[in-house]
Amino acid sequence: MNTPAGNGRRPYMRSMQGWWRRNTFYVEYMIHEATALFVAAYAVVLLVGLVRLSQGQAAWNAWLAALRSPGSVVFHVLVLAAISYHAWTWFQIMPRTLPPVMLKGKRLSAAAITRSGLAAAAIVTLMVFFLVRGLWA
Amino acid sequence: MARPEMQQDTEMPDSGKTIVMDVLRYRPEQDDRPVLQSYEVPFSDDMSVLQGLQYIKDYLDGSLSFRWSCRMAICGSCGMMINGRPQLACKTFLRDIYPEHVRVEALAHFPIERDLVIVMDDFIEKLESIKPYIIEKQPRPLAEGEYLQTPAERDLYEQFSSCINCMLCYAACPQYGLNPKFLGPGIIALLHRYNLDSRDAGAEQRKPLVNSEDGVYNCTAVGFCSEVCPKLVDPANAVNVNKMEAAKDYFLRLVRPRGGGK
Amino acid sequence: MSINLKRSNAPVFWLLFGAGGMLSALVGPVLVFITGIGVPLGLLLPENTLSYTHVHALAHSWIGALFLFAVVALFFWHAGHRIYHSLHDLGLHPGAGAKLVCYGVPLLATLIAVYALASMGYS
Amino acid sequence: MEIYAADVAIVGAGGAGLRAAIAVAEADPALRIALISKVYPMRSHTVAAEGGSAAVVQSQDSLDYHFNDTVGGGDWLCEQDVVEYFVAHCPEEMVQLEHWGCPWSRKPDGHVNVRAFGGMKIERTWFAADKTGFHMLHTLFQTSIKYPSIRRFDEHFCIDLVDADGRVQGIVAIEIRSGRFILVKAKAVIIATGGAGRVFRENTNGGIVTGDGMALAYRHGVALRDMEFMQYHPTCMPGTGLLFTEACRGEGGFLLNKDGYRYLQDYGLGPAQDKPRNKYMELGPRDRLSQAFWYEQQKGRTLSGPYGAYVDLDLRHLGKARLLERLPQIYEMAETFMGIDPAKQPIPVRPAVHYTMGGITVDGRCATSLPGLYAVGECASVGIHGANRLGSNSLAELCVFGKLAGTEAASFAKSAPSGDTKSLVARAAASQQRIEELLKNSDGSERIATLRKEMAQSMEEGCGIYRLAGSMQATCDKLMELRQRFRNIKVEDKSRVWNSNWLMAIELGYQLEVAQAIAHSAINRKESRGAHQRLDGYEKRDDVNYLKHSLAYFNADAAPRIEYGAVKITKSQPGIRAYGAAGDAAGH
Ligand SMILES: Cc1cc2nc3c(=O)[nH]c(=O)nc-3n(C[C@H](O)[C@H](O)[C@H](O)COP(=O)(O)OP(=O)(O)OC[C@H]3O[C@@H](n4cnc5c(N)ncnc54)[C@H](O)[C@@H]3O)c2cc1C
Ligand code: SF4
Ligand code: F3S
Ligand code: FES
Repeated sequence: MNTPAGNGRRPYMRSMQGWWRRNTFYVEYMIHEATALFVAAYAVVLLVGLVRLSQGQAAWNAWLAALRSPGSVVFHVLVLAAISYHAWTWFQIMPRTLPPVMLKGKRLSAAAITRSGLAAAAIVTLMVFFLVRGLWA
Repeated sequence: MARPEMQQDTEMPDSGKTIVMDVLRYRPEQDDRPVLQSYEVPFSDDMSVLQGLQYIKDYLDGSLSFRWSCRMAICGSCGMMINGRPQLACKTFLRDIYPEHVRVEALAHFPIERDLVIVMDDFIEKLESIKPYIIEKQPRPLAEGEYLQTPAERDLYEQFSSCINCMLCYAACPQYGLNPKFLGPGIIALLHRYNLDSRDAGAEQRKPLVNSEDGVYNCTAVGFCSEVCPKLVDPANAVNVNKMEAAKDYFLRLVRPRGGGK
Repeated sequence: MSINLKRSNAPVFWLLFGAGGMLSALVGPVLVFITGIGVPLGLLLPENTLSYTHVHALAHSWIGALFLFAVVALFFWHAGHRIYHSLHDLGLHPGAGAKLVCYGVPLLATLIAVYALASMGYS
Repeated sequence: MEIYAADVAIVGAGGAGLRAAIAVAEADPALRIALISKVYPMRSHTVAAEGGSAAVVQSQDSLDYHFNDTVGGGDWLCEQDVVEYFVAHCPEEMVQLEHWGCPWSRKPDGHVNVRAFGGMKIERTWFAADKTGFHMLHTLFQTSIKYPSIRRFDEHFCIDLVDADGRVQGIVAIEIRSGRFILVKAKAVIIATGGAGRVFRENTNGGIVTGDGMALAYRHGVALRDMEFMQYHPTCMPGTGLLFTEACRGEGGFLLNKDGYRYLQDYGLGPAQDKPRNKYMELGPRDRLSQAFWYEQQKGRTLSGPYGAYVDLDLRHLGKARLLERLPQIYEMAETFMGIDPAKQPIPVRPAVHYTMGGITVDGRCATSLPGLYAVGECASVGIHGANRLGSNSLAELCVFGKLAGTEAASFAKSAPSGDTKSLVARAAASQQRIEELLKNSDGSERIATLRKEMAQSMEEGCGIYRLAGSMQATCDKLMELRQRFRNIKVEDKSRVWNSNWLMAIELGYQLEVAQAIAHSAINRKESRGAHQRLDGYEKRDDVNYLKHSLAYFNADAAPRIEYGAVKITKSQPGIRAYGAAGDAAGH
C-alpha cells in the first residue's frame, strides 16, 4: 500500500534445511544412498583380504580368522541387509534409467523391467553360490 | 480463524460439513516471511482443493492469490504443495484428505512471489534455452505436405510431449532445490522429446546443455519427479537416459575428435 | 542466459558408479553372505570353501583375478561417488577436500588391488 | 510509467496470438513484436481444446464440402467469401503445424489421421489424441521461441487500448508481479484474447476466458457482432461444466436418455445406426444436440443427479483399449473427477456454454473499423461461424486467421508513422488512473463473487438454449442493475504484488459489458437461427428480416445500441438445415 507506483516485490526463498525429512520418499532415498557406506565398508574388507592373500597363506588365514569373530559376523549381517536393500532399490529405479525396452513390438512395463532385474540378481546369486560350493566342496 | 458465511449459495451441494484449509500466506508488502492461515471451508465430496481455494477467495478472504485457469489438469497453472506433496490443486480432491486439515503451500524449491504464486522465471529461461522446436534437416516446403511419421515413431516421443509445464517435478526434485542451476526434470523431458522426434535433427545442438555441468549429471536418480508427474511424462527417464547419451558423447569425442556425428 | 555450458566430467565417475552399483546389486548380497556369514559360521557352506589354495588359485586365473578386481574396485567407486553426492544432499557443500577423499580413496584402492593381484602372477 | 516501443503489439498468447506473432516475425524480422498475455502462453485456454482441427485432406473430400458444412452449420449467417478463404487455407496451416512438430495422430502408413466430427460430411478433423489444443498451443509457443523479434510480456494484464489521431497506437498493461503499469507503443495492435464463456454459469471455459479484448475494442467504438450466438456444447460434466469432447461421439459414443434410448432419432437426426455416420445422430451439430437435450428434459426423460438433469454418454462399447488410445484424457477426467470408468459405466453429461460465435467485428483480413487495430481468434467475428460453429473449425481458424492478422498488421505497421510519445503517455496515464481508482476507492459493499454469480445466473436464465422475450428482458435489466452496483464494488486487497483481487474486479467490468452486448443482441433478434432459439412466437428462421449480422455498439452507461449489417453471400443461398436422413434427402 505504501508503494504506489514502486515495486513491492520481495520474492521469498525457502530453505532446504532438513529437506530429506519432508516425506517418506526422501527418507527412503536417503536410506538407499546410505547403503553406500556399507558397500564401502565391505569393499575395504575385501581389499584387505586381497592384500592378505597376496602376502601368503598365514596372512590369509589370519584374515579368515578375523572374519569368524562375532563382531565381524554381526557386521556382515548388517552389510548383507544394506546391500540387499541397495539391490532392491537399484532395480526399482532401473526402468527409469533405460530407454524403452521393446518386446514383440510392445513396450516392456516398468514393473516387468524391475522383475527381470530382480530375477537376474537371483539367478546370479544362485550361480555364484553353487559355483563356490560345487567347485571347492 | 475466518468463518465461512454459510448462507452463501455455492456451486457445490451443501453437505453441512466443513474442512479446514491451512494456507501458507506471504504478502511481500506486509509480511516478513510466510505464515500459515487457517480457513474453514464448506466441504462436499466432489470438491477439489482448487474449489476450496476459490471459495476462500470469493467469500472469506479476497486477498489470497493463486494461479489457476482450466480446472481440468491441462493448463499446468495450479501446481502447489498439498500436504507436503507437489500436486495440481484442480486434480486433488478434498474427500481424500477430509476430515484432516488440508495444508496448502506454494510449490517447493521456487521463490514465493506471493501466497501460492511462485516466481517461474528460472523455468521459463531454461525452457527457452533448449531450442524446444523442430530443427529440420533441411527446410521442407509446405507444398510437399506432411512428414511421414509412423505411429511407432510417434509413440517414441509422445509421452515426453505431454508435459504441461506444471513444474511439480521441480518441486519434487531435491537436486533442483539444492542447486537451482540444474536444468531439471521437466525441461530435460522436453529436450528429449525433440531429440526423439523423427522430424528433428537438432540433437547435436542440444548436446552441450545435456553434457554441461548444469546438465543431466546433477540428477542422483531420486525419481520423485516421475512419481508426482500428473501426466505420466516420466521425466526421470528422460534425464537418466540422457546420462548414457552424454557418457557416450564424452568418450566418443575422444575417438572422433571434431564434429563427426550424424 | 545463465546456463553454464562447461562440459561436465561426471560421465567418468558416473559410469564407474553405475557399474559398481549394478555389480553390487547382482553379486553383493551373495558375496557378503559367503565371505562374512556362510564361511565363518560354516552355514550352508563347507569350512574349506575359502581355503588359501582355492582362493589363490582363483586369483591366479585371469578370469578370477578380473572378477576380484572388478568387485573390489567398482564397489569402491560406487560407494565413493554416492557418498560424495550424499554430502551434497545433506547440504554439507563438499569442497575439494571431500572430493579428494571420495574419489581419491577408490583410486588408491584400485591401485592397491592391481598391485596385490599382480604380485600373485597369472596362470 | 514504463514504456516499451514495439511495431506490433499482440494482446493474447493463445493459439491465435502466437500464430499471429510468428507470422509478423516471418513477414519481417526487423519488426519488434510485443506479445502480451495475462497468463504464461501455455496456460491460454487453447490448451483445453480436445477434439481436433479441421482441414480437408482426404481425396473423397473437397473444399466445397467443407464450405457447405460450415455455411449450412452456421445457418447461413456466415461471410461466405471469408469461409472460402478459410477452407482453402486450412490444409496448409495444418501441414505447417506438422512441420513445426505438432504430434498429430497418424495412420499406419505415416500420414496424418483424421476423425469424424459433428456436422462434417467427411472426416477432416486432424487430431493429436484428445489433446489437440494442448499440442497445438505448446507447438506454437515453443516454435515462437525461435524468433528473437518476439518479446513476450507474460503475466501482463491489458487494461486499455491507446488510440490517438484516429488510429490505435498501443496498449496499457499491468505487470502482474509488481503491479506496475507499462505502455506498449505500437503501430498496429492485434487483439487475440479469446472468448467470453465465463459470463455464463455452467461452462467449459477456463477462468481466464472473460471477454477482456472484446470489451476493450467495444469501448473504443468497434462493434461486437453476432453476440447473441453462444454455443452450448451438448456433452459436459454436470456441475463443473468440464468438456467431454465431441470426439467421444466421433469415435462412436452414444447419447442415451433415462430409458437407455438414443433419443436423438426423435429430433430429425436419425435413423439410429450402430456405427457413427457423419451428420447423423450423435454427429449432428451442437446446437441441435443441445436443443434435443432441452426437449428431453421437458418431457421428463432425462436422468437427475445432484447438479440437475443429465443424460448418459455411453462409450462402453468402444472398449478400454480404444478409449485409452483415442480418448486418454477423457478417460482420465471421468476417472478422477467423477470416479467413473468409462469402459464400464456411461458418463453423465449435460449441455454447457462453450464457445462465443460472435465477437469483435473484423473484415475478411482481420481488420477492425479502428485503423491499426486487428482482432483474431475466438474474440473476433471474422464471419466463418455464423449462428453456430462447427467443432474443429475454430482451432483451424486460429491458424489461418492468426497468420493473416499477423501479415496484415505487419504491413500496416511498416507504413504507419510513429506516434507522438508524449500524448500517448498522457492517454495511458489516464487509463492507469482509472484502474488505480478501482483499487483505491473500492471500499463499497458489493462483493465481486456475488455480482459475478448473479450475472452468470441471469445470463443462463435469459440467454440459454431456448429464449423468451420476458426472461431476456429480465436479464437485460439485471445487467443494467449489476453495472450500477459494480460502482460500489469492494476490492479488499489494496496491495500491488500479484493482486488477483484487483484483476478480477477489472475482469468483472469487462464481463458485464460483454454480457450486455449478448443479451441485447439476443432480445433484438426476433427469429430462431442456429444457437439463438426462441419459443415466443419467433420459432422460425426469418431470412427476410434477419439474414443479417447484429452489431452491438458501446453506449457508455446506457444499454448498447444494436444495429445490423449485411451478410455476404457468394455461392450458397440460404437453404434448409437438415441432418440425418433428411439431410441426405436434401442433398447435404
Ligand atoms: C474445453 C474446450 C474444448 C475445445 N475443443 C475444440 C476443438 O476440439 N476444436 C476446435 O476447433 N475448437 C475447440 N474449442 C474452441 C477453441 O479451443 C477456442 O476457440 C480457441 O482455442 C480460442 O483461442 P484464442 O487464441 O482465440 O484464445 P485463448 O487460447 O483463450 O487465448 C486468449 C489469450 O488472451 C490472453 N488475454 C485475455 N485477456 C487478456 C488481457 N486482459 N490482458 C492480456 N492478455 C489477455 C490470455 O492470457 C490468453 O493468452 C474448445 C474450447 C474449449 C473451451
Ligand atoms: S514433466 Fe510432469 S511434473 Fe514435470 S512439468 Fe511436465 S507435466 Fe509437470
Ligand atoms: S527427482 Fe531429481 S534427482 Fe533426478 S530422477 Fe528426478 S531429476
Ligand atoms: S487449473 Fe489448469 S491445471 Fe489446474
